[in-house]
Amino acid sequence: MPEMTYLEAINTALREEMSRDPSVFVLGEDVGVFGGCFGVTQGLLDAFGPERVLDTPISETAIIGASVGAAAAGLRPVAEIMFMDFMGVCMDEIFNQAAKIRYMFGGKAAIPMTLRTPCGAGLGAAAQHSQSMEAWFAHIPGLKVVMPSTPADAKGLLTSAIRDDNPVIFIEHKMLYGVKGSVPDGEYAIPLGKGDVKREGSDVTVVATSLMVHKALAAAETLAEEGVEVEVVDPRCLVPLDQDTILKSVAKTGKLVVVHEAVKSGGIGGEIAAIVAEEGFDFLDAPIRRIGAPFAPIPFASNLEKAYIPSEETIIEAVRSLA
Amino acid sequence: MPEMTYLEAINTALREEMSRDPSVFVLGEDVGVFGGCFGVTQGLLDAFGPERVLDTPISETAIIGASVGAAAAGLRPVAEIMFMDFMGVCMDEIFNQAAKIRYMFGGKAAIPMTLRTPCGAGLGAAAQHSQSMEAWFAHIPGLKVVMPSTPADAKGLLTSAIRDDNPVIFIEHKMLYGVKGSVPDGEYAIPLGKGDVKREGSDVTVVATSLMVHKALAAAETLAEEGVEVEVVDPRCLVPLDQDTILKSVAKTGKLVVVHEAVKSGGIGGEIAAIVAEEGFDFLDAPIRRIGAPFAPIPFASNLEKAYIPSEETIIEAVRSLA
Amino acid sequence: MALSQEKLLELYRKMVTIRVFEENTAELFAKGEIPGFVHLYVGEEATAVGVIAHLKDHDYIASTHRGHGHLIARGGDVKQMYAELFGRKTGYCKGKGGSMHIADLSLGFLGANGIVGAGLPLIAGAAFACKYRGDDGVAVCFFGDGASNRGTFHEALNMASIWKLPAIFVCENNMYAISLSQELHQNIDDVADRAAAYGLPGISVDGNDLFAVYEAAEEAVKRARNGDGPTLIESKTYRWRGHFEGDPVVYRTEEELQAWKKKDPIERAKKRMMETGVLTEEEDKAIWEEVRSEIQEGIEFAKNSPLPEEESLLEDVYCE
Amino acid sequence: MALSQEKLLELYRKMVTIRVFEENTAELFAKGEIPGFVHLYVGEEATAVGVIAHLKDHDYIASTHRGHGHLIARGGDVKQMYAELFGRKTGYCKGKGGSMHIADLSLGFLGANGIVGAGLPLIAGAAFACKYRGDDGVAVCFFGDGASNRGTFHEALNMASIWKLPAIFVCENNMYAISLSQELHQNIDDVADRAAAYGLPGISVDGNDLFAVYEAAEEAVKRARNGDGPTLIESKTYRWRGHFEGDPVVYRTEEELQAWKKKDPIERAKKRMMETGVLTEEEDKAIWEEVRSEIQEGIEFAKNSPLPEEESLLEDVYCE
Ligand SMILES: Cc1ncc(C[n+]2csc(CCOP(=O)(O)OP(=O)(O)O)c2C)c(N)n1
Ligand SMILES: Cc1ncc(C[n+]2csc(CCOP(=O)(O)OP(=O)(O)O)c2C)c(N)n1
Ligand SMILES: [Mg+2]
Ligand SMILES: [Mg+2]
Repeated sequence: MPEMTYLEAINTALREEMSRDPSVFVLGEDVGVFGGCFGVTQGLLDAFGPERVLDTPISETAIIGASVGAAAAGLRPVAEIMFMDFMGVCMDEIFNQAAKIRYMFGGKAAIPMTLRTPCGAGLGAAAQHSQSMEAWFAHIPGLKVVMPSTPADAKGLLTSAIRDDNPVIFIEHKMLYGVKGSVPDGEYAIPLGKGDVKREGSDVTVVATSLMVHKALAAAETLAEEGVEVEVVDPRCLVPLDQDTILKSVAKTGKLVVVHEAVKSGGIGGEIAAIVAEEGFDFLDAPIRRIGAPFAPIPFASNLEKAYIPSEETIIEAVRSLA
Repeated sequence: MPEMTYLEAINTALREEMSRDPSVFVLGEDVGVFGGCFGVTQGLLDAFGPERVLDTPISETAIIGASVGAAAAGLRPVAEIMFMDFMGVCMDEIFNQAAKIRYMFGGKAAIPMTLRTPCGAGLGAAAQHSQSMEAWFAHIPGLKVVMPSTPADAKGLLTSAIRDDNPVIFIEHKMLYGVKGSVPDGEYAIPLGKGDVKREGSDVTVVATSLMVHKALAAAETLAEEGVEVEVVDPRCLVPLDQDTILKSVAKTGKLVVVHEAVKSGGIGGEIAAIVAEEGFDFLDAPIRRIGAPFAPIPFASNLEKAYIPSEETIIEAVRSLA
Repeated sequence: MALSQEKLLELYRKMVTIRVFEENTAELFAKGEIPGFVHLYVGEEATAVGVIAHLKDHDYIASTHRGHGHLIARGGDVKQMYAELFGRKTGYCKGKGGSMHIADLSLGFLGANGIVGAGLPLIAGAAFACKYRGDDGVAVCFFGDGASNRGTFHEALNMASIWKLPAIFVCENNMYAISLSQELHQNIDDVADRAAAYGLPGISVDGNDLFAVYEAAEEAVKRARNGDGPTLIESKTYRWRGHFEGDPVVYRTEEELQAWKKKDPIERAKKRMMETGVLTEEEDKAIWEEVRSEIQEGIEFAKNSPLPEEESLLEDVYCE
Repeated sequence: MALSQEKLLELYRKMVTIRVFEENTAELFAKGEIPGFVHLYVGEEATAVGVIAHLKDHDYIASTHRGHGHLIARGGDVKQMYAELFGRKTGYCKGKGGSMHIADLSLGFLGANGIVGAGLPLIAGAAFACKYRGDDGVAVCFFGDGASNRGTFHEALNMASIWKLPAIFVCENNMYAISLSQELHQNIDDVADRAAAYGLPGISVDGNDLFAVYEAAEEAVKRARNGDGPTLIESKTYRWRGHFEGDPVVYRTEEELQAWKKKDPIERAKKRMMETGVLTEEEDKAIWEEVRSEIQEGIEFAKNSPLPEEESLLEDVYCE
């Protein structure tokens, strides 16, 4: 299996799906000659031409609205929103159009579109270019929500997202773009809704998403030295959410820490914790611990930003408090 | 104390605050001669004139953006968004501008604006005119989020919202507009962030919001006949959330049911359940139960809509399963 | 324009069908038989019919909250329409959509829409699909004068223009956005003038004149099919009824309404057709009677249709 | 226009300050001393300075992601600006905002903004506040050619027009929205032509000519103060540097850049001022030197300033 970055893995999935299916096309701001703000669509314009790789005006509302219309009319748009933070601009198109058309029309339409967007802090990009709002989308019936943490997952899940007949919000993490990993060659599709145990362990379950999977794995290494074996569960998709994998892990460990980079309050961690408090209450030997960003916008100054983002140390402490 | 409807209570608070403070003004679609789609702003145009009661074009983005700008410039706008479902249109202005300006500017600005909007199903208005998305706003640091359930709370909380120097999302329920109750005359401000025990009970805590408070109270009556004493806690504000009142109640009853009309998955019930599973784990004698709408858009047909909205019976069953 | 007698009669009949459909809907709503919100198209019939007359099977339409007329003009089935208004299983959307969401993808009808102005970007996307596939398909968006103030209008027209999409944007300027008359919500007389902001042709027509609408749409559809890009058509018309059923209509005068009723698009079309010998009084009567009985059948069908099963609540959220 | 020598020199000095500030910022960024994204204003100085020259203390400004020039033109303090770019406690936003969010409410400066086009409705609101209070305040929004395709542009100009708000919308058309040249993102030559869609005056000026910008803004500000409503000004200019620092600039030619550099707004102003005897070579040299040392002081101040304390992370989220 070749080594490649998360960014290359996404680029590869885009290329492969565009080659496989002529109804797949890409649109977004500066996705053409510029190759996308982070370089994810690099080379697609040369490979597939301007008919299938469309630079758009700064019109997120129209980008997503047109994607919905094109999907309803039978194409498979893959739209890029340059930063997840801009999704407030096209929220109506996402939640009132893309997500609901099928249901409102009595099942007589499909919206097979993918919306790719990078989330996350770490670049000093401050309050309007660093957010993680996956919880909004997970609350909207009709959408699927995917958050890959590794290059292989990114390729396998994006492939499935593009092939899926539903609108899929595909959330990349900008601090993962440079992360390398082995990625299966050729056809590789991971079913949406299957979580992945990224590390087995018997003492404490840590459910982590996106970049936090890596911090949880690093924390697990440290904790292993202390004799605490952490199981790291990466749901990979928030909708559909693989509750079974989470509950099975908690049944084994009896202890749960949930970690995401998004603001803790109102985040998806609450949903996961609540599911366990409802469905897996009897497994629990201790209070659930949630880790997420504090209740503040994302600060600019490097030291504040660092303090803001949930850290390996915080995970270690939370696990220690339970173990 | 005079009896009045929830709608009249809101109208009264608007009148009183506009009379008290000349920097308060009202804007929104058809809030003038039409009196608002549900009649909430009826009579304000006559009382305060077109300079302070502004009919806007169908431009939610500009309505909220301009409210933010006017607030930054020292006024106290009270904007109406005709249906909560339209807030996707102005989401960027809410979460990237209103909520963050103070923080991004290092505390050197204030955005004293109120955004009023009706949520909720029950009118057969279908998927795009019946939603409850309070969870989105509760996830955004910088906003306050208020959901009154009674006429008195509506008046007291709207008064505080308008006087608050922060952006406040004030969520009315359209099926409550006609509900009557006694409302204190004159000056009446309920501090934002104080929950209210709407009924005392020793056996099970039901935390309910907005319209669901009434269903929880009705359920409590039925259950009382069975000898089960339900304590009904109405948080009234989601941000700031009165965790103490909730935890105190669970400490007493050992059992928690959370009810809201919004989609259960990803709803604010997850946050409340998670807080209790974190901070009040030792109080819990049984699994937490969450009640919310199923994972589907809101259907039109009356029988389906009725099946969709969480019911008194569902609350009764959930409590019975714990008691 | 080379409208055959047959085609003319077909268009006329469609206008009549819309009128009768809507008048019955008003009555049924008043009786409490239809839940939710309904927005009626009475008085605006010429716009839907005159534009949609030019569409082929593989073309697309995006409609509005005031969408019954568009679907009828497109050949929608009044049985399924009423069944949907009644919230029945046999409705266009199995009762899940209601008036504001009636759709028929088999007719390229991308739905009524509860969000004002939402159709504009959708139709840019559908027009893109036509162009992408390289067939000669076009996509038409109807929207109101009020909707022309939404950002979606701006973004969609700009996008359609730079990509030369085969789209036709039809503004139904009925002079009001709920209670706001046009001069209160925009500082221009003709919405068509906004076309210049996107380098597009814009044309303003008498929306109560079927023939004027027909001609403007013919030109626009031709441009679109020829690959010459989108057009903005403004059709000036008037809604006879309140914004929605139940609206006390406090914001306009009875005189204004009566003046517009004198410009009834159906009467005008009838007069012209009679002058040119296309229609006789008897034929006209027959049309109205046939339509009335068709509508009654539709209503009966709806009333006799079953409610959706409760299990269907969770169906149709996702494709498998 | 009655520009005194003193005022002229002040404006010129501001242009020079912007230039030197930005060139130093580029260098500091390249050295890794400034985190995040920075978008520089080099080449566009005449627009900010020519417009803001007309503003009074109680007027408002909304800026963009490319906002340093606007704040300097408004009299912003370069010390606090650099401190903010460095993320220091002494910065305009206590280090919490960075380049994209620098603000100074005491100057009526409602902030740079990370969301393209977000300033337009904000400034409609600020202009409304001016009108509401009945002082003669005006509100100015700067935005790019790319931003003119956002729905916010449409909604804000329409609202400002119907309410006759004292707003001035200044489009800095620097011919590119990141990698898209204007002809790729809109099908018109002059953004100013969009004003007609709102019943507003629109004017397009040579944005590299301080005097042309000054005159257009003078007229617009006068209209606004007189209660005659908003104006759209398009200032045609060019950014010399990449979209953001680090941009490899693959989307335009070196020749194009060189041609624009020949139209350097500072050089042009200098030439004209020298021709009219307002400025000598020596005076010019002195200005540049003074500015350079002011900028150096600013940088030193920033470098020597403390980081924000970690406790401040949770401060300033809410007003008490
Ligand atoms: C985004 C949004 N804002 C507001 C509304 C509420 N609303 C429904 S119809 C309407 C007026 C529409 O006016 P216009 O576009 O002129 O269409 P008309 O009703 O006159 O046919 C409004 C404000 C909505 N449905 N969607
Ligand atoms: C809503 C939104 N979409 C996209 C972006 C990303 N972005 C930042 S600057 C920019 C280009 C802006 O172009 P223009 O308005 O012409 O201003 P210029 O950079 O040329 O000064 C883009 C697309 C953004 N910040 N906000
Ligand atoms: Mg209208
Ligand atoms: Mg530009």
